Amino acid sequence: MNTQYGPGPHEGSNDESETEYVQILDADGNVRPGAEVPELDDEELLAMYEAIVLARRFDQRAISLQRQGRIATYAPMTGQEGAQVATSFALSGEDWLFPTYREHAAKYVHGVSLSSLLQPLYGHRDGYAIPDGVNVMPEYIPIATQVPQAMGKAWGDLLTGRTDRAVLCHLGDGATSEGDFHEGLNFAGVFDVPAVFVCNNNQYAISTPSDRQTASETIAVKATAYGVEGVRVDGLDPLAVYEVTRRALTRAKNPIDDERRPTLIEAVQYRYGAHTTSDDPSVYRDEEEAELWRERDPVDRMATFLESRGILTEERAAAIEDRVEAQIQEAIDSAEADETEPDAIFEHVYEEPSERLDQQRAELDRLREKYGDDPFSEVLQ
Amino acid sequence: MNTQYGPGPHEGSNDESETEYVQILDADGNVRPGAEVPELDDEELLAMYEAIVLARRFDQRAISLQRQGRIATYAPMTGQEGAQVATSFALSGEDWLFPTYREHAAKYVHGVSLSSLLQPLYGHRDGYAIPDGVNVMPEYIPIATQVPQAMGKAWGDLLTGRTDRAVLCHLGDGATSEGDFHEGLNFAGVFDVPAVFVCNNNQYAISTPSDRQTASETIAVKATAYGVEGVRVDGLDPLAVYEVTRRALTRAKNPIDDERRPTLIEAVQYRYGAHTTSDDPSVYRDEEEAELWRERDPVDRMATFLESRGILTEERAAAIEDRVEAQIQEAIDSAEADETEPDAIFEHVYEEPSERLDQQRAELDRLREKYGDDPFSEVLQ
Amino acid sequence: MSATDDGTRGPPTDAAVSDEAVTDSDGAEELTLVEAVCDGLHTEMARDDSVMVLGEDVGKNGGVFRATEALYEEYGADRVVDTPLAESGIVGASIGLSLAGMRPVAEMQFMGFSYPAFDQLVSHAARLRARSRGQYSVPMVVRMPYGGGIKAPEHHSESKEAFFAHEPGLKVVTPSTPRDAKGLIAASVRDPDPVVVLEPKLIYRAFREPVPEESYEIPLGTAAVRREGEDVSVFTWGAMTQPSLIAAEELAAEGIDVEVVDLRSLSPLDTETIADSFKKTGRAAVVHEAPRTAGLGAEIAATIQEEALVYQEAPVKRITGYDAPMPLHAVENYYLPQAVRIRDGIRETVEF
Amino acid sequence: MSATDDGTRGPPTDAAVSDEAVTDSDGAEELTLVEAVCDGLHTEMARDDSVMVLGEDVGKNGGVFRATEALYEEYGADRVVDTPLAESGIVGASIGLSLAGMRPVAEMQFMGFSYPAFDQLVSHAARLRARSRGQYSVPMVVRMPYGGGIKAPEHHSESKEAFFAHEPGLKVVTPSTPRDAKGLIAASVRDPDPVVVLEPKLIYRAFREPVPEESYEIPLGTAAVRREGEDVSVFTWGAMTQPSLIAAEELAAEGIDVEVVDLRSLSPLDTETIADSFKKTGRAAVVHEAPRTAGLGAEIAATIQEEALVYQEAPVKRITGYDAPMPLHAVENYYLPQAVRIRDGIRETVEF
Ligand SMILES: Cc1ncc(C[n+]2csc(CCOP(=O)(O)OP(=O)(O)O)c2C)c(N)n1
Ligand SMILES: Cc1ncc(C[n+]2csc(CCOP(=O)(O)OP(=O)(O)O)c2C)c(N)n1
Ligand SMILES: [Mg+2]
Ligand SMILES: [Mg+2]
Repeated sequence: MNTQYGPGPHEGSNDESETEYVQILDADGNVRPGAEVPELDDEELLAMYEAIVLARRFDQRAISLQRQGRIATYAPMTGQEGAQVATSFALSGEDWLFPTYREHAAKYVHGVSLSSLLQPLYGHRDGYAIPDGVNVMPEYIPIATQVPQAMGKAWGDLLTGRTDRAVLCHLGDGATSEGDFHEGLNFAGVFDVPAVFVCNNNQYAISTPSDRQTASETIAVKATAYGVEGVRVDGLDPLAVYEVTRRALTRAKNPIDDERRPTLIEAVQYRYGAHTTSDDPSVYRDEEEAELWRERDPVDRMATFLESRGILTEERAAAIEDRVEAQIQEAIDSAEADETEPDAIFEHVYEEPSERLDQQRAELDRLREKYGDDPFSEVLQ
Repeated sequence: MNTQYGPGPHEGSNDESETEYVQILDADGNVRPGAEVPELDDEELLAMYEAIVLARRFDQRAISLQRQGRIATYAPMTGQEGAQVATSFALSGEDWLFPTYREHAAKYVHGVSLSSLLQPLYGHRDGYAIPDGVNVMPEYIPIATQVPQAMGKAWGDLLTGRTDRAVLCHLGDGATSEGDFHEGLNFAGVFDVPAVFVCNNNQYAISTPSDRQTASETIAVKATAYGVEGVRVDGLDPLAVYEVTRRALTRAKNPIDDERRPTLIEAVQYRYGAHTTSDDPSVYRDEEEAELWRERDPVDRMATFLESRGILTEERAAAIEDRVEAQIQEAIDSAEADETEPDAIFEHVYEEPSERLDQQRAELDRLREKYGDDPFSEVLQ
Repeated sequence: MSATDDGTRGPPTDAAVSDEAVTDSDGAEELTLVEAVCDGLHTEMARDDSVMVLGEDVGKNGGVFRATEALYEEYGADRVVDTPLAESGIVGASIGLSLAGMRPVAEMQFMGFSYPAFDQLVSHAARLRARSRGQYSVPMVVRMPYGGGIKAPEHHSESKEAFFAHEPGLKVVTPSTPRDAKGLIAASVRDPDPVVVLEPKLIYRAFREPVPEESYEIPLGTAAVRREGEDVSVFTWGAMTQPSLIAAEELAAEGIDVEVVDLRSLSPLDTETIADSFKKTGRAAVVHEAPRTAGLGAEIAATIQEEALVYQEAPVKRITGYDAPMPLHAVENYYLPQAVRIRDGIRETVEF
Repeated sequence: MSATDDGTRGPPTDAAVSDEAVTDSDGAEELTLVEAVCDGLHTEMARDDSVMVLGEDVGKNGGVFRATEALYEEYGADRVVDTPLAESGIVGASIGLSLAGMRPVAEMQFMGFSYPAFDQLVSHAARLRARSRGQYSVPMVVRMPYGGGIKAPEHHSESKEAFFAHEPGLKVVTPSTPRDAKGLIAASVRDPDPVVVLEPKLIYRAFREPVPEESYEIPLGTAAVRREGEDVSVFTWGAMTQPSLIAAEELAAEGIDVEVVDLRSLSPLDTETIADSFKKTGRAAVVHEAPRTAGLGAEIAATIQEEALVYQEAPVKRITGYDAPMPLHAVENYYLPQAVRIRDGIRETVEF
């Protein structure tokens, strides 16, 4: 393990904990002295970069779709794409992903199509449908509820002997305050399950800064309370995040000796923009603070790193931009073409609908037949 | 602060944590080399001892009342009386106590009468009534729910400028797994409230041993996750428990410089007997294990300590036994003399009863008038 | 308890209103419902030092719906508190604050996020008075925006008022107008027992009405007759009041005279007003957003047949959300009772 | 769905039974209700490797009520698991286990301690199928002893079945006999959706009846007519079945012929059996332990008047717990519906 551990805290944060802090790229995208770059070939590094660029463009388009009133409230990820893409890059196809409402890029890299990402924003009933063979859960909106579930999924895989796989569970810094975070992590420690919990500490839970969220010195240190591994990583350094996640996944699947399987990763990062498109961050934080973080931007750092190695050329960069734009446009077109039948309301409540539900479905059918669909599109208010 | 910190782990436990472990008396009741005895005069020490003896006798009587079918299920405290009495001795009358179903002695020392302790066991409606001026909450049965409430009470006292007081909140080792423990402690750290949380780690949550409850090395170390003080103490050493609690309460009321107010105390102890009178511990644990702990008995250790100082004489010991027996008998007589009116069901649901509740009360009154009380005493089943 | 026809004829139908408060000739400001909630909190905090507000993002941010706007600036960080993200902690701490003599007003950001606090609410807030035989009480308020129609995923659109109404010791209210919002907030804050205030976020900004500047209470436990009628009674609350009134007007044209009763208080129910209205009309519908089965519509139907069976000429029609989770927003208007469904249901009742 | 009168005439009245199982001539063992629960778990675990049991003290200790006795010894620590003390963790983990292909049977030690898990149950277990459009499902069982009468403090005596029955996506069942207990456990374990099994602990050991050794299912959603009658229908479940049957026998002497329907399935309700019985009698009472307001009695009354108003000759009488927390045990028998109250209520219905 020759990866260089950052000698001290991230310049943008201010803690005094003893937890290790992992960085591979410096703020400008140069490999830190003594740090070892993960074993990824040029193709892979380029693919990671492309996904990060795609994530950023997707975010911009989604925000603008929302402003145009075409989609509902959207939770942006700009500033956090590096960590999202890198964590998913560390996964194998067999691994499972438990995302929140913000991990669009993490889902995409693990197999969810871009148009699928947009579906719920258009409100289509199939919005959360997950295709066969894609090991991703529908986004978790109630904060931290995914933590015990991810633990249970990992436990079940262990019990059924599927030792080739692990579960990766995302959560925010705010999520660490919920009881479910505690219960899930504690279960993970006790049952020693193959799960990796990635806390995307983007410094805020909506308007509440991390230091009002908890008095603990770091989030990673909370791992001690559960007897699991804790590690902090520069969340704007995709290579460091990749490496830390890869190691945690390896340990989850093949613990050495008395090592414990589960890990809590604190990926220190920043939400550049608003919590969601309904949020106005200027009410509760300074633009100057954001600027400090933007100087360590994951897109820029990866670009510098790849350029310095001759992997990213101007030509390739242009091709990436083109591909990405086309992909996003296609996804939007496809999502906008979708339609939802009101009948969908009654589907999949149970495997077999109850009699009552069938009656209710008939009730709605009768009303639509009698009055048509227009009266149902009246804006309620 | 010259109290001696135990050089290593409790002989009866086996952890390797770095948290301090406080002991003043050795297993035989002698003051440990270099340890300093708390500043309590002879009267106070004797009173503490008498309360511990009373607790043990009370426990024995309650268990036998239950066996005779005179009271309902009872949660014994033998082995834990030392910690209960010592923590309450450290309280001032203004301080508040949040007990569980097991802290009979802690409640008694803080002002709840013995007959009051028995009331709920006889099922009297007034069972949980707390007299004016006694700062004790009704026992908390849903595990860990008292933790955020105790935090809130301490917060409210701080907000209203009642800085002369602190809140002491008991909980079990099992309780540390609940979300409410986490949320309460985290709030306590963030709002820096004058609260002391005493985890009576009696090694079991019913049948589940502490090491299946959590993979963390100690319970005290969980304090780190909340940025509050954590300390471990020999819970069978009343002097050590007293001292640790006193210090925590002092810090809660008057933190020095940047010290934080809240403390999590892990009082390492053992439940000698059953979880409750419905429980049979032989199903899940070895008698031998219990024997190891009984060798460090708090009653014996206090007796030895007091005898060695000439504070406890044979005569005084006999007088204590007599007083204690008489007190307990009186409490039983008084609790058994109590009666409950069924009407009590409808009282205190709201400050003003709702109309519906009044109608329901009238409904029951009418039935009792019509049929008498006999048909209501039929055993349901 | 008896009905108060307070003259508020319910919300007008123009959906979009300006974001600026308007002061009318009498000095009463024209406020939206959410502004009136906020105004109610301001008034109560000014009146009583022990009133405090706590929750997620209620401080500097003024609440994700702006329901606590400017409270932080006015009353400071001690009385308007951003808490960690933990609902059980918020309600548990509020119980403790109550015990210390404070009057906490806790916000759950959405009803769908109140369930982690369910245990603290039903096992403790509701029962500490009874458990302690009146020694301790929990005069707290839990505010939560509820209901659908805002184009948000399922958890943001919950309407499970029945969960809270089934727990003895809790009170549950929901305003349908700005004026009621302020008055119910005031009454809830002053009430000696825990009150759950459900705020219909769909109509947070739907319309304005004059709201008195001074403080006043809408007594808990009282329904409001929003429209008098002779033929059939509609019992509803919150955001369903308006489509019910629209349906009533449309039916008036057909010669069906509908009485619309806005219950306002879901626990305790104003049984007297319900029974009186029903005895007059002999027919009724209940309109709510919640799933039908075991919703409050059942309680109202049961109450009616207990109190007034001999007057009953038709089954009490339940016009409600379906027994399914709230769908994604493309079809949520099919899930929620719309005027068209209400109209049809009422006609069915009348034609029975 | 239709009623199964399975010949079980409900519990005999002798309260105390020996603790030893008796094998009858047909090879069916005489079991108590809790033994039958345990037997059901044994049979299901033997049948299907993916069935596992988890909860507090369900392992070595065999459950605080012995409902999981000997499972640990038989199936080992991987399939019979003592968890940390955390209900939300237990239900959340069980959801995850389900996603991994297991069939977890989670125990909540008492219904009153299930509320910390309320969010996981209603927000996720109930809805993951719908949210994922059928891609994921949660075939788990949550067992919980419920109800009063055991001389334990309030939290141990909860009967809040309405909380669960109001959530679409959950099923809720409760047995009143040993035979049903085993059959409902089997059907619940095999069901593709989450089922809450409420076990009436008051009658855990109240009586024995022959329970077939082999495995069988009592289909979810079906009520059982425990006593046929012509004059009035009593709808009840769980531990209230027996006092209802006692009251029925007593009233028979007065010439009142009572039909007693044990609903068994509280969600979905067997509406057909309810309506059929009511159409025959025209009069009904609902007997439950839960507080009256917004209890399931309301749903049944509402359903009856929807389905059969023209047959209705008297209000549906709700004979229930009061709208107050369960009192301490000295007076709990005044809180719970006793035969005397049931008798009186039925008479009132008949005399209406
Ligand atoms: C249980 C619950 N409570 C409240 C909310 C409302 N809410 C949505 S996002 C959010 C902040 C989450 O912060 P964090 O965990 O840091 O994640 P981030 O949004 O920063 O990625 C809140 C309070 C929720 N979704 N669930
Ligand atoms: C929320 C909740 N879940 C389950 C129970 C049932 N129960 C009562 S005591 C107990 C064990 C508690 O263990 P611990 O916290 O160590 O305290 P101890 O009894 O050992 O003093 C359990 C599971 C409960 N009372 N509350
Ligand atoms: Mg965050
Ligand atoms: Mg314990």
